[in-house]
Amino acid sequence: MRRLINDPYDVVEEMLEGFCKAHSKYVHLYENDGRVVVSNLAPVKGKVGIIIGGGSGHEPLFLGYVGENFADAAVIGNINTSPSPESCYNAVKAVDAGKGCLYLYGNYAGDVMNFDMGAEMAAEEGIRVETVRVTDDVCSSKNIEDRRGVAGDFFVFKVAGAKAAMGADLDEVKAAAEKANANTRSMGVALSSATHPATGKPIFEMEEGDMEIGMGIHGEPGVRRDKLQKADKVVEEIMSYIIPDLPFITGDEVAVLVNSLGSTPLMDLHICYRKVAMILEEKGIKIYRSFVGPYATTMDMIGMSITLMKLDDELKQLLDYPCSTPYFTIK
Amino acid sequence: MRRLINDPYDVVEEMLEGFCKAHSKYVHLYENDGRVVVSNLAPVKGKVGIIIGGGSGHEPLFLGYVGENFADAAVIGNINTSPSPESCYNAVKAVDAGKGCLYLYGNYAGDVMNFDMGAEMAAEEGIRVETVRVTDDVCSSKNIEDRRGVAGDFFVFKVAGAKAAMGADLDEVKAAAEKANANTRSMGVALSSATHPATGKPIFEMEEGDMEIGMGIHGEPGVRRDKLQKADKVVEEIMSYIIPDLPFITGDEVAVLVNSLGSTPLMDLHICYRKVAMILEEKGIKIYRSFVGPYATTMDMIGMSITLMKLDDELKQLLDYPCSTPYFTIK
Amino acid sequence: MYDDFILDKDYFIKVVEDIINLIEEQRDYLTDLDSAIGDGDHGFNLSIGFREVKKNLKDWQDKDLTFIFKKVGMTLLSKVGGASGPLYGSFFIKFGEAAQTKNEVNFKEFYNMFKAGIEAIEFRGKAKVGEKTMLDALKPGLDAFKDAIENDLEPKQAFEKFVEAAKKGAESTIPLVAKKGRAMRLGERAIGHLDPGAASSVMILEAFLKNMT
Amino acid sequence: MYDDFILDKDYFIKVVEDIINLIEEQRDYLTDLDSAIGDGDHGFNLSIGFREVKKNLKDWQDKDLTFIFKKVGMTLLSKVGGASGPLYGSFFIKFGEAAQTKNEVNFKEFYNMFKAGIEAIEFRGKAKVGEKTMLDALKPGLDAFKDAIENDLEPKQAFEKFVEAAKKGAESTIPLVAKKGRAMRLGERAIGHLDPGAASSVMILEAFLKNMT
Ligand SMILES: Nc1ncnc2c1ncn2[C@@H]1O[C@H](COP(=O)(O)OP(=O)(O)O)[C@@H](O)[C@H]1O
Ligand SMILES: Nc1ncnc2c1ncn2[C@@H]1O[C@H](COP(=O)(O)OP(=O)(O)O)[C@@H](O)[C@H]1O
Ligand SMILES: [Mg+2]
Ligand SMILES: [Mg+2]
Ligand SMILES: [Mg+2]
Ligand SMILES: [Mg+2]
Repeated sequence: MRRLINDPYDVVEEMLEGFCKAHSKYVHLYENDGRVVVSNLAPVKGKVGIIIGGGSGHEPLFLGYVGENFADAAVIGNINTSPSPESCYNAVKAVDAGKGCLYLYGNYAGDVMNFDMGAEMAAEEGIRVETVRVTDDVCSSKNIEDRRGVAGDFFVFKVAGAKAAMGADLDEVKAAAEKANANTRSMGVALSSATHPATGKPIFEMEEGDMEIGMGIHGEPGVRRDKLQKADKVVEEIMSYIIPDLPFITGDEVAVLVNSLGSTPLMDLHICYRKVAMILEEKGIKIYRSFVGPYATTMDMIGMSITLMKLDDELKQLLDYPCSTPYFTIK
Repeated sequence: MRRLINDPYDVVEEMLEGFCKAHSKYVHLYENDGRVVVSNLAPVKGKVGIIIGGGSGHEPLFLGYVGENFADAAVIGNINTSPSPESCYNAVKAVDAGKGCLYLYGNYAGDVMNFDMGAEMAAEEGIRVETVRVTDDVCSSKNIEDRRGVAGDFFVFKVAGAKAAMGADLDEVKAAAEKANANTRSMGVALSSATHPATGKPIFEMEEGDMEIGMGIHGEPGVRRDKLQKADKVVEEIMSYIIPDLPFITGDEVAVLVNSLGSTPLMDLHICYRKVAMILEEKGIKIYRSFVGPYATTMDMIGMSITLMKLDDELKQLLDYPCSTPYFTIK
Repeated sequence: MYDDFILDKDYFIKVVEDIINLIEEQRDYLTDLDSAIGDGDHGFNLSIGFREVKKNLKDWQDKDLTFIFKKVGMTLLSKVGGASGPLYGSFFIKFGEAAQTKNEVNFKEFYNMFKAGIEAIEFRGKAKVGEKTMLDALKPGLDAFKDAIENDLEPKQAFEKFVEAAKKGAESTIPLVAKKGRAMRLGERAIGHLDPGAASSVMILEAFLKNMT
Repeated sequence: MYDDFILDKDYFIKVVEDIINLIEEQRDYLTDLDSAIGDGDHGFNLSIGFREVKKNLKDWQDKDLTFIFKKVGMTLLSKVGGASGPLYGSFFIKFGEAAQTKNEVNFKEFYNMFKAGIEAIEFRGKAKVGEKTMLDALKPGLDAFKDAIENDLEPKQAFEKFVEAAKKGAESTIPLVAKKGRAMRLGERAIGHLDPGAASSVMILEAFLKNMT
């Protein structure tokens, strides 16, 4: 194993302790629940509470985006595993300012069950909690509502965070997040597995020199495995799934995210980005804003995903809206 | 090989093309030299030009820190290889606003030769260029002036960038950068090699399950190789070199950088950070501000480095000074 | 016959202890199963939960079965998370509720506990048999258990039928395409692999069987 | 004797072509040497530079030796970077300058070209013999070359002495602790490894020897 950890059963707690110390200007752990990372500004008067969350191992997702004008809290599960209903509920208690809260997370069976139970608990207390599940991974299902959420989480969360920061009510925030989700499509490629700290072993097997197109951010198998191709070829193939899916068409304006799954150098990401930009240019799709780096990872997995979000004026404004968190800041 | 590239001889050019497209709000390539990444704001009237640079493969160092109130230009070499004298000189041409320029880079034989030749060329044109070489790697030599620059680059560059942005003259900016360098100490550990894209092979051999304490950011061997230990042990050992070296003592205030060498998950970095904070607390050294993430990498190397900078009021102010670049922003 | 067959608290405590040990022993096996078709963590997830159960079991032992299994379930719910946390969590909570705060139950009540627990899994997960989940083991198992009781089999024999059918059900997941959980989107590629949740369900049932005299 | 031994432009062009090929062939070998004690790129660095030389050599061929080697040197300087770029770059620029814009040189002038080139490496790198760099090959080589000329050896024989001594010098780096370049901070651990720059220097000299008639 090539991981720097102590006892594998303590990784999440130790990470959270380190995180809240390192970024104490932004966040702290909720006093009643060590799995709820709360913004120092929350609850923000007059603002809908933005609660994101999911399994650990995708850092900086989710906890890295808690702060000013983005998420108010992140609920933290075990590795690759949804947080508990109790923690989802506690997050509501921690950030609700009387305007209700929005749960935002990737659409996985486990997360749905746990967050839904959390919402039920909140409802019993009379706090309104709505939910938007991110479903951006084009190759995870034919039915959009069955699709998983991957790096598109970042766009949907950013939009929701900005909308809430602008003072919108829960229905408006939810509508903006739903629009962002409806306009967002992603797909990835993995060149390696990730190391589960408990077993010290890869969470699935993958030969050096292979790649898997469509791999999920928990290592869920993709659409096909093959010998690794040149970056341009790989990008072409991924784009050939993403573009017709929405579809993105000539005249559209998009935000682009070329995301590292953990261990892909920025060098490689920018080589991939270059090809993404060339393809979009060819198709007459205009790039409004781009993000390149590790935004939603799978621990030490080598790989990359591409996300496009089709923009209108509202989404542009929300994407550009200033925010300040440990792992994402717009001035 | 597990890298997403095209022709290995094109990696740097393709990366730069992708980079300048993705971050076109901040930077562009200098018209006369495809290896000089220039801030869109440069030359900034009345400001000393801040020029950073070195080999490729350390991204986001160097080019990721070009932008507002940080570096005005980055000069880009081949992988692990200093840029050419011509490019160092061209960077001066691109950003000098009449107040002279400061070269800032890690202290490596190749960089020294090339930047010095660049400075000679600038001097012939009557442009004053001063140099500060970063020498933060405690285990790279007994003599401080022989030491290499590693992740401490980030602190020294940040301080110089802020000082210049505040309108200081070249001597003042140089003095601030020299103070930052004199106050900064780093040391790292590698758990793997990095993959050179040309050969497709690791730049040196390292068995899974081993670690090398003191490894340099180009894979230069460190002080000892051993079986991988628990994170807390590794951090303890590294801190035992760093702390007595300056020395950092009770009552000091420091900035902390726990840096990924490329492929270390944020989870592991924060587990390491937790122990760094515990050790500093024990010693009565106060943490003023912390940075955790990939700031200076070695492509896909797995490993981590710790950097401490001792602060005074001026360094605090300069560290906190707002800036905005593709890979580092303070609001 | 079934009214006289009493399962007391000692029995249930031993079963829980056995489950704790089994999950620890089989952690890597279950995780390997999940590697093939999921995200490679099922064994680790359960071990996080049951380690916590182990820590606290002593403190619960004096209370009734409903209390004990509520605690077991709540622990899984809060410490495991994921898909298996709420599913097994709900299972144990409802399993205990059906014991109606007693300290021992007869065999008919014992059946009702399983019925309630498995229905809770169905309710939470909304899965159906044939979708390659733990239900593929539990549902046919429960049906066989019911049949056996209706046919007046000896208690232990009846429970053997439960486990047998659950095992067969688990194996039936091997050729299936998954329709729920993470394996869902695998399509054809899930074929040929045993579902990890079905495998852990069988282990849990075996702990109940083993301690039956 | 030395005045009559003329080395013409064809000779130098062939040498450059041979160097280009040698560096390409030996790229991975040189890189491996650098992996052991440096940063694993020496061969790749030189190949980037000499590939660029190869691209442009045709355009320079009509010009004099000073021009040609200035271009070779400038190309290495601007395309290679690192330590070896400025060192070999300076070497070739000064090597050419010593040819005083001629199209051919006699053997004495040929010696002066190497002298000027190697001095440029010394000037740029500030290294001394025994510090485990390319100079450990070039300096003793040049000394032997000078001795051979002072002793009136046949031109080709004299150059053989150069190469021989350079080879021995390169090998002498194996047991050394490095005092310059990246290997410097290796301490004892550099011991046992041939210096990559010394190795590439010998290759370059061999190309000069091979084409001598
Ligand atoms: N909706 C569902 N209904 C019943 N069982 C399910 C459902 N979704 C998943 N499972 C079961 O959960 C198991 C996976 O559990 P686990 O790996 O612990 O959770 P996760 O999928 O969150 O990583 C699957 O093998 C399957 O048996
Ligand atoms: N100061 C110096 N003087 C002479 N030669 C040097 C000096 N520094 C380094 N070298 C030579 O350069 C070689 C390394 O070149 P290369 O790997 O291309 O550059 P880098 O060290 O920048 O990666 C060393 O093997 C050594 O022979
Ligand atoms: Mg999981
Ligand atoms: Mg190098
Ligand atoms: Mg799983
Ligand atoms: Mg080298």
